[in-house]
Amino acid sequence: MKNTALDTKRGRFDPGRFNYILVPLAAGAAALFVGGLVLLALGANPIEAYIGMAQGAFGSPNAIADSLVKAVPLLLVGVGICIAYRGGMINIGGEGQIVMGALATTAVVLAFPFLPGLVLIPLALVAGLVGGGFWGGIAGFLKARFKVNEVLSTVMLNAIAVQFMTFLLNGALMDPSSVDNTIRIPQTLRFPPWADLPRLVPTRLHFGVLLAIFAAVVVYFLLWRTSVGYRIRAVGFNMVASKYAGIPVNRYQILAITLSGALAGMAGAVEVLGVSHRLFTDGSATGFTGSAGFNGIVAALFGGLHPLGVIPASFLFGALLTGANSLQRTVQVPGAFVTTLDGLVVIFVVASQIWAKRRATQRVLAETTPRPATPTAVTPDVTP
Amino acid sequence: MLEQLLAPAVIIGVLASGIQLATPYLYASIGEMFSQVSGVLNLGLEGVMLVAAFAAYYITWTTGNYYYALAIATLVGGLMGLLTAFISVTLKAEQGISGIGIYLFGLGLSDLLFLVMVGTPKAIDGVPRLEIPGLSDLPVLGPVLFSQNLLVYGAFACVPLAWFILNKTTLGLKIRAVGQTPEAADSLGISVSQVRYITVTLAGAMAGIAGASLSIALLNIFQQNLTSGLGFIAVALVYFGGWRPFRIMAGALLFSMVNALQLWIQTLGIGLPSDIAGMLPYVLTIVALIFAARQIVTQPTALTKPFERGE
Amino acid sequence: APVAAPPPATSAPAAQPTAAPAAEQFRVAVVMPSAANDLAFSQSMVDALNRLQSEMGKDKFDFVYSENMFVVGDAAAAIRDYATKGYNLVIAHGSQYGAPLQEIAPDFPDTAFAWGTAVDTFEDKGIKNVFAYTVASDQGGYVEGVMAAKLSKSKVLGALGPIPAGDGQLTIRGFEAGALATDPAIKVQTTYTNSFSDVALMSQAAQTQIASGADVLTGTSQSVVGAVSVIKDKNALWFGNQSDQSSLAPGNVVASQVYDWTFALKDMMSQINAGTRGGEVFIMTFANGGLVMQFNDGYALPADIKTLAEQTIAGLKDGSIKTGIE
Amino acid sequence: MPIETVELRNVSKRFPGVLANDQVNFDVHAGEIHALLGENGAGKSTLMKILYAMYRPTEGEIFINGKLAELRSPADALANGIGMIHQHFQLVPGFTVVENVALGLKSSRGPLTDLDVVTKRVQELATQYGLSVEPNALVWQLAVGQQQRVEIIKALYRDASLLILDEPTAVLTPQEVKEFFDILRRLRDAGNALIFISHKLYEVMAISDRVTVLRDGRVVGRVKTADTNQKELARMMVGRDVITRWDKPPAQQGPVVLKIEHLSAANDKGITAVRDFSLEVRAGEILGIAGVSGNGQRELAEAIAGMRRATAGTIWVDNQNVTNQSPAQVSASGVAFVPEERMTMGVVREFTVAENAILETHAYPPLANRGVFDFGQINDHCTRLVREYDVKTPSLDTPVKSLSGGNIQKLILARELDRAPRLLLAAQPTRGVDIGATEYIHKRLIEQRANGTAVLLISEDLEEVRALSDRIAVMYEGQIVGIVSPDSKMEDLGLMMAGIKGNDANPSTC
Ligand SMILES: Nc1ncnc2c1ncn2[C@@H]1O[C@H](COP(=O)(O)OP(=O)(O)OP(=O)(O)O)[C@@H](O)[C@H]1O
Ligand SMILES: Nc1ncnc2c1ncn2[C@@H]1O[C@H](COP(=O)(O)OP(=O)(O)OP(=O)(O)O)[C@@H](O)[C@H]1O
Ligand SMILES: [Mg+2]
Ligand SMILES: [Mg+2]
Repeated sequence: MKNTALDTKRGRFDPGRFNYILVPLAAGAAALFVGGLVLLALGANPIEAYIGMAQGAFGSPNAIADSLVKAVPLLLVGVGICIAYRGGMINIGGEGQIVMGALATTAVVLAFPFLPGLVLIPLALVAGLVGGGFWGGIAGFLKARFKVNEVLSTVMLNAIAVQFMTFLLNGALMDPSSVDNTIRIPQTLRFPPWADLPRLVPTRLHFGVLLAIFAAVVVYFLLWRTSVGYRIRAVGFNMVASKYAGIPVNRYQILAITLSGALAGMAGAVEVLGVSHRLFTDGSATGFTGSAGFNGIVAALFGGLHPLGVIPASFLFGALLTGANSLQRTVQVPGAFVTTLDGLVVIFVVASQIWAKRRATQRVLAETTPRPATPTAVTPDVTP
Repeated sequence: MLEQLLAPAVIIGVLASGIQLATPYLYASIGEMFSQVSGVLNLGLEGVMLVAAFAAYYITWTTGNYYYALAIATLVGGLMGLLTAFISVTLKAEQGISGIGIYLFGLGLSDLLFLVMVGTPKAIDGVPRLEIPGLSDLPVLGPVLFSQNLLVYGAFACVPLAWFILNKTTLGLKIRAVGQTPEAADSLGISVSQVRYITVTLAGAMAGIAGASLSIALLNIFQQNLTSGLGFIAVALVYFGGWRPFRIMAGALLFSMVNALQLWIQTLGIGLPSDIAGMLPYVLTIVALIFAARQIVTQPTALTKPFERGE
Repeated sequence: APVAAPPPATSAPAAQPTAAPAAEQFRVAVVMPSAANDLAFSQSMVDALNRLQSEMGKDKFDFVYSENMFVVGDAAAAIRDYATKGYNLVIAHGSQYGAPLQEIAPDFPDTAFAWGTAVDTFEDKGIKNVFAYTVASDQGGYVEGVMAAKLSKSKVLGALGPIPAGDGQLTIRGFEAGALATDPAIKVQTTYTNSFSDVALMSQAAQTQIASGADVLTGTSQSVVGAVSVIKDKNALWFGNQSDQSSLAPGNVVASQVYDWTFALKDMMSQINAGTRGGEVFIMTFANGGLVMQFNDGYALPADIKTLAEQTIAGLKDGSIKTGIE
Repeated sequence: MPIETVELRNVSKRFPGVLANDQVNFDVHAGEIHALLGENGAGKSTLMKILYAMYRPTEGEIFINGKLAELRSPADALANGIGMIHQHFQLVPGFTVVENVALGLKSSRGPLTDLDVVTKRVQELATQYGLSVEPNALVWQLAVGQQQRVEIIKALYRDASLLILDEPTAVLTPQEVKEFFDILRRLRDAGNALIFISHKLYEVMAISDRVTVLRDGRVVGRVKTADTNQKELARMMVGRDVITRWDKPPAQQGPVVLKIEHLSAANDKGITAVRDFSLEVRAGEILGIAGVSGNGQRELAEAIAGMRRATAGTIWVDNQNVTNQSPAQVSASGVAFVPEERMTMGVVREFTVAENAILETHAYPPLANRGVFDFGQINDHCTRLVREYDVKTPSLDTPVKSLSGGNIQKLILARELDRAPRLLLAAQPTRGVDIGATEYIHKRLIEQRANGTAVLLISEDLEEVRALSDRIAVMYEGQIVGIVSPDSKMEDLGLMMAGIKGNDANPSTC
């Protein structure tokens, strides 16, 4: 019997597990191949198209910046999904939580525009966390108290959040100059420039990228190195045993989805402060969120539901989305192709997980359960 | 305000709209129910509905024959269901995510096909109304209940049929067993995959009909993202109904009628901001869930869990 | 925000490419929120560009577009990319694109940008290369309201929109004003579905309107295609907006208020060729030809009503009639 | 065609990293009960799952009535007359008995169910073999013993003439076991072949005709039951002598640690399961609670542990009122709990050995400082626990679900006892555990007693209760029928468990 040090299971993301990287890449390539056939049918040259796509994602500093900026909300939401998932909750409510986070941030910035940036930005980010966390917490509360399935309640809460945003942007929060003119654009004032997240390099790349990566590391630390994270995971795996062990199960379930919502809310905050500098609506959530609430789930899954795994996953996914959009410009294929391609990539990658997992479990089993020829620990003598 | 809403015209109007809006939900939700009861969450309904809605629209537009259109939509839906089954049952993929993939794929593909094959929205002549002799002449309720198109009747007919299949047939017994305790079913020689292939494909086919009911019976048009979230609500309704057909129907009707009611509130000029009125159906659904959730006794405990025989 | 300057009288002739003798191709890029074939807002821009292209020839005028850019972040990337690629004019065709445009435009001083529907060129922020364009859709709505009031037998009209904002809301307010000006006893019922895309809900909104007595309706956004089929089914009347919607229900669409952006586009082109890249707000009106009332030949509009409509248009043109919406 | 003989020849099964069966030969005939013995993880279930075609063997063949059989799935096995009753029942809890039986059968009405026909046949089988069960009851509402009957009926209904019974008695009470053995004998006498797996040697001695012993996946012995005894079987399994009888030093009784006064609690269905229950347990004694399952033992334990609301009454631990406190508070008062179902209540299966070892202590120094783990300390702590309690695990990072039941139980015991509790609640501590591990667990419980811990032992294994307890409280319908000495006669205890008052039965009370 060997009692190794407690080192391989602290949730460390093991990059040595090649399959978790190679298999999705191969699946992505297969999806692009099928997409290429569609391109051919549309009369476009797939090779040219994909070169354009790569350029759109990585071809210039701006392109790279766009890919990274696109990845930020995916990463934040995705990391939140990891927490919820580890706590046994499926959070479909990212869209609504992003919206509520952005609304809270917006409200703070508009209420205290006179504060200096160093105070205003942190305050606004915290507001985002609170807004999103509150919205996620509702689903948690409904589940803990009334056993309302969180998949269902979060779907409903998404719709409610969007209506609420539209309501505010058509009234209380609307840009005063827009209220006066006839066209009435449903958006707020542009925030004061000192509320903008600092730019990192002269591109759209903003400080939010660092925040998101930092959040991923913090969550990793939380989940695997603290007792709170341990409890969240225990509750997620086995509520009964957790309860026997004295863990207040309801509280940790609510906490898990609240934290998850808070991170989505932070994504909303980072989007308004770093990208749009104002809140606006087109009557749906997507116009503002870019479906990050859903795409973040996909990124989380590609990242193996591990906060550190979500970092590369969301950057790749962000690059894919950015590149696919530029595809429309380079070869003028209809915008619908982009959506189709996204769908294909998601399907192929998720369907390929079986191969990644299969190899990995075989390895883990082979490593950790060598059958002892004879039990080596001798039962001590017993005094009858 | 309340008197305004209690006027007979409003009540009948809400009922009529509710019945019509409920139609696509019913097809999609009942199909989804079979899938979920067997243990597979089929989140991609929306994408299936879109592709099938386009297929039905296109066939009707080119041939004018909506029986063909319906058959093709069912087929297209069934094929997409088969694909879903392959992904979630055979490849054991995470069901929520593959559902999102199917949705995006369907959303894009239907739009692409529409663009290439049709161009801009063009109205078509859809499935005509079918007056039920005698009943449709009833005062007040006649026009609401018995003067609808065939697909509306079909949707409501699905409900008792689904109940019957689930509760009175050997297939239904297998479906329920596979969703609750796949190991037990497996140990009795029932092929878990086979049953799940059947239900997931069925869910696809029904989503196909749901899509067709939109494009060739209710709206008689196709437009990018025609379903606009309807497929996701349909999935939610299955949970809402606690996997029981009649409760699902009640949920679909409730949701549709509250939606219709909020339109009436606005139309009548009752001073409720449209955005607030628009929240009503969702808020009400949550409230209803609070009460409904407590009563759920049998649920497919194996839902979203791919079956593996421990080997 | 600067109030829109009245559009200059310089119109069509000056925009001829003769102004740019180099015979270089003028290249336009458009970023728009919905599909190019939406029979509504986005399509109105694509139609205008197509018209320009067939007028001028592809060698003189070419355009590309990015559709479905409902995600503003994606739109921003597209705008920047087009600017980098040296298009003469980059159009941000959506009022939600203001914030990114304000950031991108200063980086590309040699590129002209246009933003609509909006009334802000950011000139007060020192940005010199952004045009803004908007549409006085209240005017079209007003004319439609006048006709609707005359055509309605029930004296109840219905107006449908996605959210109470933008040009849609303006149209509806104009519609109401026109109807009430024609017949003070008329009732206009308004419904917003809170979604640009929910066709099914829009169709139910139309049903509800008709069930509550409306017999003539209008509406905006791409989702109204759902309403029009209800109109056809119930044999009511419809006034289209943004694009010509006659094809949806040839027997029921009376007329459509069509946004014709060619006027603004031509003007922008000539200014760009002359070296000015922004600073002006264009408002499409009946007077400058940016708004056109497209009567549907398939619908037998009584001559007196058509005359009344034309008189109203003329009145709006010369300013003798005002919609009353400020 | 009924089964005459079934033979497994040179069957091996390799799992990743484990050779679970190694060239096993095994056979069974009509009219015999063949017992299969072995420690946890010896490969018994694997072998049987191969026979039932749930697993494909890595190598080897199966012969039925002398002919090579190609079994691809349980359906094939069933078609060949092989039925299997798993330790974890393969029943659909939300179905009625009849629905469970009808599942997967051809219906006489084609696509429609024919539950009435099935009901009739079920009743026939029930009378024929003495398997009384209510056909229309929902399975989750049935007691385990009844559920097991449903499993047997399922197999018989499908004309199984070879029945594989994998640890069928682990969850049964002595009374149920007795009835069950009657059923098995009837089945054997009717010409069926039976394979019986159990960790309890006296059961094997009582019911089987032949015994095969597996160790580390290999057959280490095969004997006629009549030619052997428990001691020999134990030695074959474990490779040494095993202690089943304990000579305890006399109890050094201390003050009252657990005091229960007029406690009442309801079960999951809302019916009162513990009623007006009073009991005292002193430091340094083991008080055993005996009783037929379903008489409120489970609810009693849960109420003490804070997992279930007490509807009336008071629970004192060390003169501290812990009634309706949270499990965490109860645990902080010095109560350790070894719950009845280790896999669902005792451990988080997916967690590692180390993570499970700190399930209760993880939040406190020295393991965590201000909520942040100190992995060095955790590692030392867990290493010590694993060593001290002889948990056989490849590493601390091994997921607990891949340990054997006995080792999981040792891990739980380690975790609970290491906190030096004042009161130890041990519910079914050796259920499904092999004799080696059972011996070890018993030793630890006695050690606790010597250390002055109050031990409340709840067990349906009367042998175990009698071997360990200083006093035995017999529980019936939520109340104590009587408290007797462990030397009381088996029959007397049995009567009391059936609700007949101690005085009437006249055992030696204490
Ligand atoms: N599905 C599986 N995958 C990998 N290893 C397995 C699997 N099933 C069993 N094993 C391993 O095979 C060996 C034999 O297990 P098996 O279940 O046959 O033991 P057993 O004799 O039935 O034990 P017990 O007395 O605990 O029931 C064990 O080491 C076990 O860990
Ligand atoms: N998938 C698996 N991977 C590794 N080990 C496994 C797996 N499944 C079961 N085992 C091991 O097999 C052994 C026996 O498992 P368990 O006690 O749950 O069932 P059993 O009693 O053998 O089977 P049955 O339910 O048929 O009686 C244990 O050691 C368990 O850890
Ligand atoms: Mg076993
Ligand atoms: Mg076992």
